[in-house]
Amino acid sequence: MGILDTFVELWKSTGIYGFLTLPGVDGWGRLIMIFIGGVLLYLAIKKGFEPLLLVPIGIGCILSNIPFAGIADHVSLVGLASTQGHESVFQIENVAGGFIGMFYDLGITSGLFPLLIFMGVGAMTDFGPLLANPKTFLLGAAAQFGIFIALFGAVLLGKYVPGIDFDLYAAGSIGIIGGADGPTAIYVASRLKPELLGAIAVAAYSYMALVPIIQPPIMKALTSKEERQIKMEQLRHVTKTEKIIFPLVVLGACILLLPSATPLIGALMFGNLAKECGVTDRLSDTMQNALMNIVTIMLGLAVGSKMSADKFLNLNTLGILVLGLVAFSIGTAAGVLLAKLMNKVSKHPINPLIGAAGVSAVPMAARVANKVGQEANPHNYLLMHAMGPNVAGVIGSAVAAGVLLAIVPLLG
Amino acid sequence: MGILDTFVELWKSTGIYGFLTLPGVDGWGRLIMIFIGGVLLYLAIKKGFEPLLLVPIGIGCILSNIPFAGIADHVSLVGLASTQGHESVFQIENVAGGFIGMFYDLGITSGLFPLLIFMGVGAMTDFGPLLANPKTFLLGAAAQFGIFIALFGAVLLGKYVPGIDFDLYAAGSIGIIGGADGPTAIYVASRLKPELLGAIAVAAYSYMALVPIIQPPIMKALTSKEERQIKMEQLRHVTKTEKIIFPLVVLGACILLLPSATPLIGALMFGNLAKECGVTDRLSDTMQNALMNIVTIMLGLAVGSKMSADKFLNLNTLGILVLGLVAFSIGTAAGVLLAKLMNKVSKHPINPLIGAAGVSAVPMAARVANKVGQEANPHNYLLMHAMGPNVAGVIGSAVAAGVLLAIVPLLG
Amino acid sequence: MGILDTFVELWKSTGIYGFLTLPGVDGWGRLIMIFIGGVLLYLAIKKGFEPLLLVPIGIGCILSNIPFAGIADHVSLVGLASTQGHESVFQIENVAGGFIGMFYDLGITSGLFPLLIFMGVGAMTDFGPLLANPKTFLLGAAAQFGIFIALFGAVLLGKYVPGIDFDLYAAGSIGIIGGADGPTAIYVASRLKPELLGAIAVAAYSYMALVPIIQPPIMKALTSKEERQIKMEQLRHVTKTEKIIFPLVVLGACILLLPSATPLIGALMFGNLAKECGVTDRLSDTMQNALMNIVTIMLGLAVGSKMSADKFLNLNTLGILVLGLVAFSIGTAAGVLLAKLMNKVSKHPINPLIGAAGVSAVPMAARVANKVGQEANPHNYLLMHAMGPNVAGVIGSAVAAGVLLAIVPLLG
Amino acid sequence: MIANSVVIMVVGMAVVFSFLILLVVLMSVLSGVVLKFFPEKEKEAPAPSSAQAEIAAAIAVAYSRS
Amino acid sequence: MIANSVVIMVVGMAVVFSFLILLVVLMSVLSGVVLKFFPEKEKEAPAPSSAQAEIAAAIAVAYSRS
Amino acid sequence: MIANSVVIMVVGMAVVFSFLILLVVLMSVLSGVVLKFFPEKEKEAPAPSSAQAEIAAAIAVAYSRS
Ligand code: NA
Ligand code: NA
Ligand code: NA
Repeated sequence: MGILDTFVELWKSTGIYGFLTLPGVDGWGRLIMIFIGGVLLYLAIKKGFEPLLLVPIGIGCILSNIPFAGIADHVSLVGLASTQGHESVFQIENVAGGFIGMFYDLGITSGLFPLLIFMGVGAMTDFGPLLANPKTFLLGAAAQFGIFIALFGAVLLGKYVPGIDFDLYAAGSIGIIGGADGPTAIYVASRLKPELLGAIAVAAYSYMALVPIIQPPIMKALTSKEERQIKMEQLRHVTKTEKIIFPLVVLGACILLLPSATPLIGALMFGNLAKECGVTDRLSDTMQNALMNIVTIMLGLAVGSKMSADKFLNLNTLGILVLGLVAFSIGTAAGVLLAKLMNKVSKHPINPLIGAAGVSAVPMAARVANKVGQEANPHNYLLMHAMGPNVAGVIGSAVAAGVLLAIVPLLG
Repeated sequence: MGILDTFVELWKSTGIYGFLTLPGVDGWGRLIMIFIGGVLLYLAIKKGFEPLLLVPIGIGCILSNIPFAGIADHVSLVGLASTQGHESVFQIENVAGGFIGMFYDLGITSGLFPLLIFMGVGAMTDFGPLLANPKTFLLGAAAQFGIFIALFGAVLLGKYVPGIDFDLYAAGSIGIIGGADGPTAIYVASRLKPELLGAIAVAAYSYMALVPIIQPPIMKALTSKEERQIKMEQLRHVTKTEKIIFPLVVLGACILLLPSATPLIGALMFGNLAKECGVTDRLSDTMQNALMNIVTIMLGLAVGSKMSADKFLNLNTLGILVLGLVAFSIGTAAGVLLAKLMNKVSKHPINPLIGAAGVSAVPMAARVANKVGQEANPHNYLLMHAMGPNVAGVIGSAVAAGVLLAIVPLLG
Repeated sequence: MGILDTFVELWKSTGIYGFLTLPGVDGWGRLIMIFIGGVLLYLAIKKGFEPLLLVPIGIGCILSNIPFAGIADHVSLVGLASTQGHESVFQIENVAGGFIGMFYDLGITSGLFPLLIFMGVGAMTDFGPLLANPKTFLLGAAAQFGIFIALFGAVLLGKYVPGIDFDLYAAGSIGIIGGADGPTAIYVASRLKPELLGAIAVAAYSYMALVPIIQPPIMKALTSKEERQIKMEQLRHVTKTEKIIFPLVVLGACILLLPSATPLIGALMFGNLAKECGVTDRLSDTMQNALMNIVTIMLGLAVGSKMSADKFLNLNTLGILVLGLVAFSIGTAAGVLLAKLMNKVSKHPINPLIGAAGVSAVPMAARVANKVGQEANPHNYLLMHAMGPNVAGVIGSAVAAGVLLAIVPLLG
Repeated sequence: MIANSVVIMVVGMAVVFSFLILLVVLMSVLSGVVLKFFPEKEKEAPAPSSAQAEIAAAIAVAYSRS
Repeated sequence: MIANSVVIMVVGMAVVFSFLILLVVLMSVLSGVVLKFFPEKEKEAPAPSSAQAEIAAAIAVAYSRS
Repeated sequence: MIANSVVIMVVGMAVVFSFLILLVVLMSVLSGVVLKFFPEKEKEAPAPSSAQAEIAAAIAVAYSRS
């Protein structure tokens, strides 16, 4: 082949050529997706939207949509296969595929990465404020209402809006965005509807970043200024023993009642036990740092690789974004309303703003509750009170995830 | 399906339902194993029994025995298989199975995790005290006697006690508990008799934690107060060059004489060389910290997953616990007795207590030797002297492991 | 089997027996390779030759050549295979093979490890000096000339020297040594000619370590003392925004023009973006430290495992060593000569010594340029000026790698 | 499918609430037990770190000398 | 094959140079745009770390008292 | 199998002892060689860390001023 021919062949391997000549969304669609990846990077870096996740997701989206590069290609094992009796042996000689595809195939479809992240979350979470005021568990339950309303909405959209195509598996995966908890959303979506994983993860992290914008109007609309000024009693000291017992109690209850949630709850509570037990600080430290960061990089890239044009550039994605916002809003409202109700019933005052923190989005939602409270009364510090429902919301959405994983396959 | 039916189906997926209705050990047996996992956590957290390993093992045991959750299920690769000529390709689209099952299948059956831990052990071990007094190598050899006595005992139990079923592979795996070295025991058991891995690892780490209780009576019974008061000469300074040469010499000897031990010895000595050579501190630091902690978490969970009711709730486990104790005791006694003999022969005084440190269980056994020595003479500091046999015991049990891996398959 | 027979069998499993009785290079060849591994350790530890890589490579070489130990054996998945329709399931029960073989099969053949290292390199690289003086990009381009000359030389050797057997794939892999960039060389060789990976990686890292010896004579021969004394203008301050835009611009250009280089450039620029964007310091820190160190250990061992006697002890290896030196020398010369030319044309003075830094070998080559400059004029600090071409050389060799990956398969 | 989504909503919220109410009850009871039978011992303030101690020493020296 | 290796050399060096020249142009233009439209704000010196602050405090106390 | 376990015991202990005795011999010889031909140079005390240095400076200032 001559020099000119080689240049021509090389030209046929350029991205420009790919964008222009590959058929349909596989061509120009890739360019749009690369642009969307750039938008995610912009939001993450300039606007501070959950950068630890959205930077890797954005890069993952960009790299995975490059024509001819195959960076998100499935892993292929190449080697010698043999079978003797009913035992087979596959000797690997070569592993083909893209490196981000490898992260996706091995770390996401298996559920491993979100569980490791959740372990790290457990090792970073202090359940003390929740244990000091266990009633706030209920606020973490109420805020899950958004999950199920969004699920219902997804089914409606799927049925009545042409161009949107959501079955019950999709609806469950979309609803879990309302859990406001990244690893839980990724875990559920990867089990129920992996095709939607990209859009769901982006929606979940984006709305978590938007909590300071989404929540305050709802919180203010549902509360009077007097309610927002309510001062809460100081939280009691929680002993080390209670903090050690707590993860085991939650895990025990989950084992007895909801095994489908035990991978998530088990990972979370293992991390928390490692933190609280006081004799495994090395492990807890690694879960929170080295391991969590490594997995975050790989998980983010892998999630980004699910933002392919054919799966992302359609009305479904729009539906997911709308429903995710609905889920966050309803969850916020449900938390606030239950807190108002509890305040009526309880003898200890409860500021209804902390109900909004029940959606999780730790610790952003708790900070928002504190901030809105201080707007009404600058001397009112709600942060620690809001941490109770906030961390309860993590458990609440893991439980909701367990329910979805258990019953969606029965009904869908 | 109506609401009531769904609740009924959900009830049938609860742990309570599973414990009550699954057949035999697969039902109530799981509950017992979860309780045993809780006991391990209690021992680790409240009693300080090797918490870095027993907390993950305990959680692994609990999570793996949850009905219907499948957290320890084998990894399954799902995708497209094709064969062209004698080359096969398996394109992975999905990885199924439980996340702890994944750690076990990929990290334990391959031998990878114990070897990485051993590399970290090497990077944390200072062989200086051993090099200052090379004779103490012999004490690290004598203490391996417990391994072979326990192996013999296991064969006897397997032959004469009904309900105990040990073949030579099992006996070798049980014997290695006497090596008092977690990664070595896990490596050998995973190669020779994986079914017993759970019980063997638990016995090994438990007895390592119990070294301060098991060893002193034996040490005192075999020595007079005068012997326990023996002061040893101060250890000479060991040069950096000797410390760099040492791992290469051990590896070289192992290559020439016992290749079956080279994965263990190679990993240990690679770690030690990285520590001592002075130009790879980054790697040595990572081996000791981030990598070691990550692997410890995964290895602990995976080992715990082998504590399934059908493999654990039987007389074999009882036999393993008894034989493990025998192995530790005999190893301790052999070390002390050889030290007494050496003291008779050598012109430099040797306190026989340091012989007990030859079992390894670094650094616990060396501390015990020091403590028992100080009971006899409060001004006698044996710690550094005992570190010699202590680290020699690590090499000794790796060599014993190599012998077992080489000849058990020939004879079994 | 009796005691004596067992000893005989054990003798037949020793390394001595293997070295003496295994046929041809598989016997004594292993001993030679173990010796060569020892030489690498000596060079790394005593002479300071790239110890972070050459210590693991040396140990990998030693461990992989031990007879009967199988530490570099391919991974084999053992389990149950089944097929339903066109979907296959392989349930893994056991993973066999050697632990270093596992690193090679999963981390090198897939390209994963060099890409992760390159990500860490990106997170450690400051492109500021390059952005302050973008013309120095050209020096990073000129220095890649060595790559293509060495490729040409490899083809010539393959054609005319009996006993040397290089096809175009081999020639491309050998040429890339001239990129003076370890991960790039390993990535390209693992894609084009994995059989030569061991020799190529050893040559690349050795010559990178030898840069202070190889480059100065060439630099001095091609420049006059006056030229070496040229002072350059102080570099302007580069803003944070430019540093954030830069990785995205490079990635964008690579997407449009050279998708085959995007795995390398993408990983490098992801790491750099994580460093510069200021909101993902956790990730950048992990890329540079924990993750990079872990991968370095595994990659080094895996690369060492490709130094098997049958692949290493032949004239090809000698050819690779010679061509690698040629590539470094030509690259150095081309960089210096282009700098001289630019100095003639440009209105801003350019010291031709900094052209030599265009080969990459970061930061060694830049230090060499600075040192040679100070020999001519002790008050001339060229270090920051030389960092521009130095980091441009990293991009330059990744681009050259992309070209090779794209056109060698077309022509070969 | 709409009926099914209503079923999921009802069952889901029922399970979430039941589960978290159960945790409220369990932890309230267990906290009571812990606080009654395993009260936390008074802990001394942790010793200041060595760096802080040295700084304090420097300050103290500065004071005493002046 | 020798012809092919010449082809690779020509094409390869052409692509490497074109690519890096493109980067020179792009970054020169973009740097101009950035420096003109998004000039960097003057940054204050970062606050000294708490440990340094305490040391400084110790020194200050020592000075003022003396 | 009992016979076999006795074989393993004998062979095993023999190998373990032989191997470690070999190491005693090898390391004794090599230590002798190293100590004779490559004696360690005297090392200076490592410089105190910068934080300690600053504390020391603070103390010194405090002293000198008082
Ligand atoms: Na939540
Ligand atoms: Na031992
Ligand atoms: Na280069």
